[in-house]
Amino acid sequence: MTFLRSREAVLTGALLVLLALIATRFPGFIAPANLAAVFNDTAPLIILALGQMVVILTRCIDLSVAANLALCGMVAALLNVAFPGLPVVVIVAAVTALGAALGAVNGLLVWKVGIPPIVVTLGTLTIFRGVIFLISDGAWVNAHQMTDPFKALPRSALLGLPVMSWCAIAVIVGTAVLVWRTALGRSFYAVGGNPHAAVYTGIDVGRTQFTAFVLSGALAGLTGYLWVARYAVAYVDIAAGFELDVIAACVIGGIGIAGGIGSVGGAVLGALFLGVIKNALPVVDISPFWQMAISGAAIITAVILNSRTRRAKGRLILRQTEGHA
Amino acid sequence: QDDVRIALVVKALGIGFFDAAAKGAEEAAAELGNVELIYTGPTDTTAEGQIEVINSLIAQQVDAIAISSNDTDALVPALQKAMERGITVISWDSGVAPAGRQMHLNPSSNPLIGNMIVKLAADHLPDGGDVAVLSATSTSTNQNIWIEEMTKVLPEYPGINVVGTVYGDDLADKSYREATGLMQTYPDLKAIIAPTSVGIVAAAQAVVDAGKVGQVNVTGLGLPSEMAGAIESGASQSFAIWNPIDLGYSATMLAYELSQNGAVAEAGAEIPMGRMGTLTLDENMEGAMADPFVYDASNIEEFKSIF
Amino acid sequence: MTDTSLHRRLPDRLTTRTQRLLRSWEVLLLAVAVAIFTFNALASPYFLNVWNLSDATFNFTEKAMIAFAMALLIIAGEIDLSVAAIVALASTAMGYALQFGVGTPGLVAIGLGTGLACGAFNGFLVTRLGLASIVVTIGTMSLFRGISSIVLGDGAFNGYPASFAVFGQGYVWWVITVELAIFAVLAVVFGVLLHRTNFGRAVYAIGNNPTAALFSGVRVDRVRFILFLLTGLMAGLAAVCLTSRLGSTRPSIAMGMELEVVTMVVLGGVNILGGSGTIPGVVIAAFVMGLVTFGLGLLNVPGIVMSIFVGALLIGVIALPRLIGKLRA
Amino acid sequence: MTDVPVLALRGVTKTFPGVTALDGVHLSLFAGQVTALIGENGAGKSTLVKTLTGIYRPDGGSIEIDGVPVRFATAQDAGAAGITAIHQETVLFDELTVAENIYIGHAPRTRFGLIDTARMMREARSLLASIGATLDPATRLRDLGIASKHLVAIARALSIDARVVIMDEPTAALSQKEIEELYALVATLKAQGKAILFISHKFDEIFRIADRYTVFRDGQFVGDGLMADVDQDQLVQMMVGRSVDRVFPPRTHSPGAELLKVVGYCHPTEFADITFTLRQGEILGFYGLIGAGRSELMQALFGITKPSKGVCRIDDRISVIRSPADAIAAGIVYVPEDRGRQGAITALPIFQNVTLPSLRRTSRHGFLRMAEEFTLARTYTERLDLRAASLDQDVGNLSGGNQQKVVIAKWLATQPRVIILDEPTKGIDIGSKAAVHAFMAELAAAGLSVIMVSSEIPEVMGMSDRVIVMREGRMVAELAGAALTPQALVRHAAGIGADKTKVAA
Ligand SMILES: Nc1ncnc2c1ncn2[C@@H]1O[C@H](COP(=O)(O)OP(=O)(O)OP(=O)(O)O)[C@@H](O)[C@H]1O
Ligand SMILES: Nc1ncnc2c1ncn2[C@@H]1O[C@H](COP(=O)(O)OP(=O)(O)OP(=O)(O)O)[C@@H](O)[C@H]1O
Ligand SMILES: [Mg+2]
Ligand SMILES: [Mg+2]
Repeated sequence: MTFLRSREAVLTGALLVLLALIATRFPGFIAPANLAAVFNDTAPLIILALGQMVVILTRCIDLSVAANLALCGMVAALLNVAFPGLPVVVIVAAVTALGAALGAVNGLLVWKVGIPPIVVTLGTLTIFRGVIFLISDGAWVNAHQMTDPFKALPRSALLGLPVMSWCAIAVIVGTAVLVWRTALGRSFYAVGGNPHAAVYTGIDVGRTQFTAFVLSGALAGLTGYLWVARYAVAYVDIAAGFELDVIAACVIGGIGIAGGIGSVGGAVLGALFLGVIKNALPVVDISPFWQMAISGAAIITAVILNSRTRRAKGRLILRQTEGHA
Repeated sequence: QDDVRIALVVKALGIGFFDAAAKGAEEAAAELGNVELIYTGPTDTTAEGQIEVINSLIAQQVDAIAISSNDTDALVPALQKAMERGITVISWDSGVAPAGRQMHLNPSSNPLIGNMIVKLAADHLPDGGDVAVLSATSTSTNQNIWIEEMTKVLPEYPGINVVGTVYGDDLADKSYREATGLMQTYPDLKAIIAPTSVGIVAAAQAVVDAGKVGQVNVTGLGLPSEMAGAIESGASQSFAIWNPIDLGYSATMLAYELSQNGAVAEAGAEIPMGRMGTLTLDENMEGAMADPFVYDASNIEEFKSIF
Repeated sequence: MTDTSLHRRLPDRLTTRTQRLLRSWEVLLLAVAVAIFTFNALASPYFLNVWNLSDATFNFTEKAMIAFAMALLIIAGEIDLSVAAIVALASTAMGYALQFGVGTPGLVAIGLGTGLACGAFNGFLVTRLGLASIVVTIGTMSLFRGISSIVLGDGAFNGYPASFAVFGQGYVWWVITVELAIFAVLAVVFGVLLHRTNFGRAVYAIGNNPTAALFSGVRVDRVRFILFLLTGLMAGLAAVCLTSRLGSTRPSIAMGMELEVVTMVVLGGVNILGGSGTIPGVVIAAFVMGLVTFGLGLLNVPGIVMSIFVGALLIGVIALPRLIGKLRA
Repeated sequence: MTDVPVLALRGVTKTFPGVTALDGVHLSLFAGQVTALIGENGAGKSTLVKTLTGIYRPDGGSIEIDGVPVRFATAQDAGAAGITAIHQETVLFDELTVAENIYIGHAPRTRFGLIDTARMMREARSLLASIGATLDPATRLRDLGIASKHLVAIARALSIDARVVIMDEPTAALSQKEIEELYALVATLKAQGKAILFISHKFDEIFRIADRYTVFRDGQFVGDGLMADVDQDQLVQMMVGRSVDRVFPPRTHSPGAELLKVVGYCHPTEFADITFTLRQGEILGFYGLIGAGRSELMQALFGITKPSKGVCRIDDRISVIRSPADAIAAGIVYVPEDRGRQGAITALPIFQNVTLPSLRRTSRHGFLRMAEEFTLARTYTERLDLRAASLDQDVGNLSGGNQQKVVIAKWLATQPRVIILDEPTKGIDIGSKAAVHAFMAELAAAGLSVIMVSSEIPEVMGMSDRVIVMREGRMVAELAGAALTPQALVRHAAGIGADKTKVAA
């Protein structure tokens, strides 16, 4: 009953309607295999949206995720080229750690220096991109330079699903457990919902925000490898502007930009919603030029709907009984 | 020593094709002896970015600008200003409207390229079939011209049915997704023509991932270094490109001739370009460098480490 | 507390104008600007040339026009991330009108009008529906640019009349471009509006505490709406200038400009959380950003490396006073 | 009665930039006893609470538990040491459930270190039951009313197995019935042998429940002892440093002609059928229990919320008030209850705060004239004897009482005809209260009409010419003269007895 009225239910409904609409024009789209492919394609967005969700929950925002992803992806590719013998797991671990470190830079600037998160990540966004140019000398790393195991990991199938999808599933489950069942997870909500009160319950607001940035950074690092390995190419501009998709997914998923409000289900559904639109437009034969306007309209609609459902129900002090004389 | 400064302005830094062109330009500079080459361009492929670059080149009073443009018209005012200040301006690869340059160097003639990309697909489809085009951005000048030229010669390839054109915006992920979309929408698709070096690589990857190697042939314009994997995997039978090293070399030579040796850009003029011979200008002040060259399994090894 | 009827005379201020000035952000920023200017002059022989400097102003004039209005908006505690998309849509609208033979005055009116309409749409969503401006404008950013991409498809509009070129390519006098003149006039207009009018006072009040401002009789939503309108209008004006300068319209026009505008505003000392900031600060920040990009451009530093400088400058200039404050405490 | 205090503070000092909030204070708490901490606003009571609960670290002095010095880095450390507090501000999380609010920071864990949700729910349920609250621990806090939230705050404090329980003005937001329940709870805790620190400005409740007292003044320790040994006047003398006249100021002027008439004001959810008149120079009291809808009504009169029906007449002319700006133009101003949020703009200087609603007068054609602003600001702030360094000082640097003066100066500068004061003395200490009362009488004498919303019977009785009682959004009585008795007020406000007739003035 409460589920039916929740944001997640509304979003699930919207997603189903969207799929039904697409199916009328292209029935093949809702074939299980294709849906699995869409999920796989949306995996990076899901992973980053979850990281971003945690950051937004703590009243921050991370505009640097896409740049972080690109930098980590480039480092993964360069590592692979420089040391073809290096096991892929080592590379994955290394770039995840690197992503976490870049997130930590953001987090420290917010926590210790007290610069507003939007300013910090606006700055690091451009810096990270610039660093990619410096370390790669602006050159591409191409498919034939990468080793086969490096490229194979995200697409090798496990129980019928590519590893990339499993990564997303693992991150979904991991974030859900973190957010619902750990003290740290609950403190994300506390810090964003009421930072003042958080101090009174012994939660260090700055440290919690820092942790959120580290988490978001680590997920961006992991996605950096997945991205580069999947598309088998690395260059300065990969995932340019992707941070806006990530934030849009969160917004559609009902993550409150002012902090403290949001759920794992919402973020995942928001990402899937965008993913389905992205994947469906080319096949239902809507001109690709419509894509941007559609996702813009979706964001605005979602924001309006969310604000409607969240509006405080006015307290009723008047009794609806007999009228007073 | 009196240095001649020639600026090679590209669409954006960090694209393999242009890096190769810069190599050729360096070669020309070395050959000419007194040339200082400035290889530059904006961060992403925008006209605004190129204008900023042009302004700073004007300020440095370079001798010549050879540019591959992001926008036919938007650069005209800035380049006109450059010409007013006595700077030689030519465009190469992707052209600028005639008002904004003295001449334009086409890598090859547009009709030849338009014909080549469809021929590459048709050669492997004796019985004809559905093919689709995966282009760069919707606004890329040369891709649009080539697709137009291709459409003109289509009747000469009976059975080849172009089912659609999509745009990957020269982004790897978008091109990949568009290619995947094409294969879903048109299950009988036989070939994807991608006249862009970013798109062709992404399309080849998409074909491999969809398990359609052998069913869908990816072809178009690409760099041997980037396409070596696709040829190897069989996702692409063959593709074409002109030699970007030669292109950069020729552009530099032409710029030098116009700015230092008194060559005049006029209809019918024949301008020498070092080891590449001479370029003949048409009434639009354009000339074509050479035919595109086809790469396949037989010669890819030889070229993949060059550009 | 009331044990005395002794009335002390309260002084107006304890600090003098010079003291306040010396401690201000603008002075710090001005020092940065002078340092960059000096560095540029030493690093490149081409820098100290009025024509070159005049060309260099194009690096910031259009962005600064938007930045002035954005500064007011951010001081009032809101933000508009859709400005670059408004530029694109306004430019598209002008190009579309051009197909019907509309002349220069008509084009300008359409450009400004589209900007106003977009601003009104944002303002409506924020003030009437009570939505957060950051998410609203992330949405309208896609929407506005999406509409221009629908209209333009894979085409481009060009062939603007010669008289239209005056905004982006004309000169008022000697090296003073039309854009620079517009920039200067707007700097004064916005400076007076923010610092010398009741409206400006209301902007600060709202940015510091919207509830208390409302309870003090400030028409909060009206002021916010006007600010969105102003920002839209300035984006429309920037679209006129940029379109005139480029002589063509494509859907990717002004891509990423919103972040540069916000960077300029924040660098100018405007608190991103609202409540404080000045127009002189934004003016200096505009020059700083213009000088950095132009100076590095003269050294043929690639744009992306320049952006490292701008990013580091942004963080550094904001971190420095805070770090010093922390060390002192 | 044991002589070793459970908790002892020795020479604790805490300074903020520019303020010494605590200056070497002492405090001892004993098991099974309630110690009242009293002092004026800003005496440092809440600062002491925050120091004891690890939110602030003291700059000097020591805190001892059972004679052993302790140090707290966070609020959790203090909880672990057995100190728990109900803070003056609500410090809860709207988006979390009741159970999570109670246990955040010390939730029960499973073997794997995860939060044991089932156990948390169970324990929350029994804890709530033990304080007589029938709340579902799984509901989100934002779906609860104010009183329920307060119960959650109390449950949270009790969820820590504490030996010391601190209550900082716990009754300020509670109704009479809930206050009684709280007293019962205090008795239970006492019986369990906990040491209780009770902070309040209300002398009646201090005398009712406290065993000992400690008095602070301006951050300094003034004295302590047993409640049995003092009377109210002595305590006040210690608190304020002088004796305070507890008689309400005499009213010499009688109200003049009718000025404001409100007819049939209605609101969809908050109030209905409000009709009353206000005369010149009159003080009209509005009495009711908390949540009776008085603030909503006043905000509607001031144009913040819109009435769905009804008209408002001033000088026999109908005025339409759609926004505070309209209200100010019509001569009605409102001093809000929530001073921190709705009153002053703390980051702006004093003079800008004062002139904000009067800018139309100080400016010319919309352009500011600073000289005029300073003149206007000076006139009114000096009249109120504002204590500040300069008019350019940020309001945030002023003490609470002086901030309130800035707000009042702001309204007087508009030269209003009606001033609405919403709970003007709530949370204000006894000394400042008398000043506010005197000031109100002064305003009325000068011909201003005053509407005073208050929940305190003595204040309503002592200050008003006439009192309107509200209950559940409706006017239930209008009392004046002999009919204005405490019993009548309580009866009408609580809805006891069916008698709803208006008693004529
Ligand atoms: N975080 C802070 N920064 C600066 N000054 C503060 C801070 N907290 C309290 N103060 C100052 O310390 C003094 C004591 O404040 P405190 O809140 O302890 O008073 P109080 O006795 O609880 O008053 P009240 O009865 O009004 O609650 C006041 O002058 C206040 O302005
Ligand atoms: N049951 C409740 N649930 C939620 N909020 C409440 C409740 N009761 C009161 N409030 C809050 O307290 C505020 C004061 O209530 P209101 O203005 O209706 O009554 P009042 O008679 O003015 O009470 P007060 O004496 O507290 O001012 C309201 O604005 C409302 O937000
Ligand atoms: Mg207190
Ligand atoms: Mg009230």
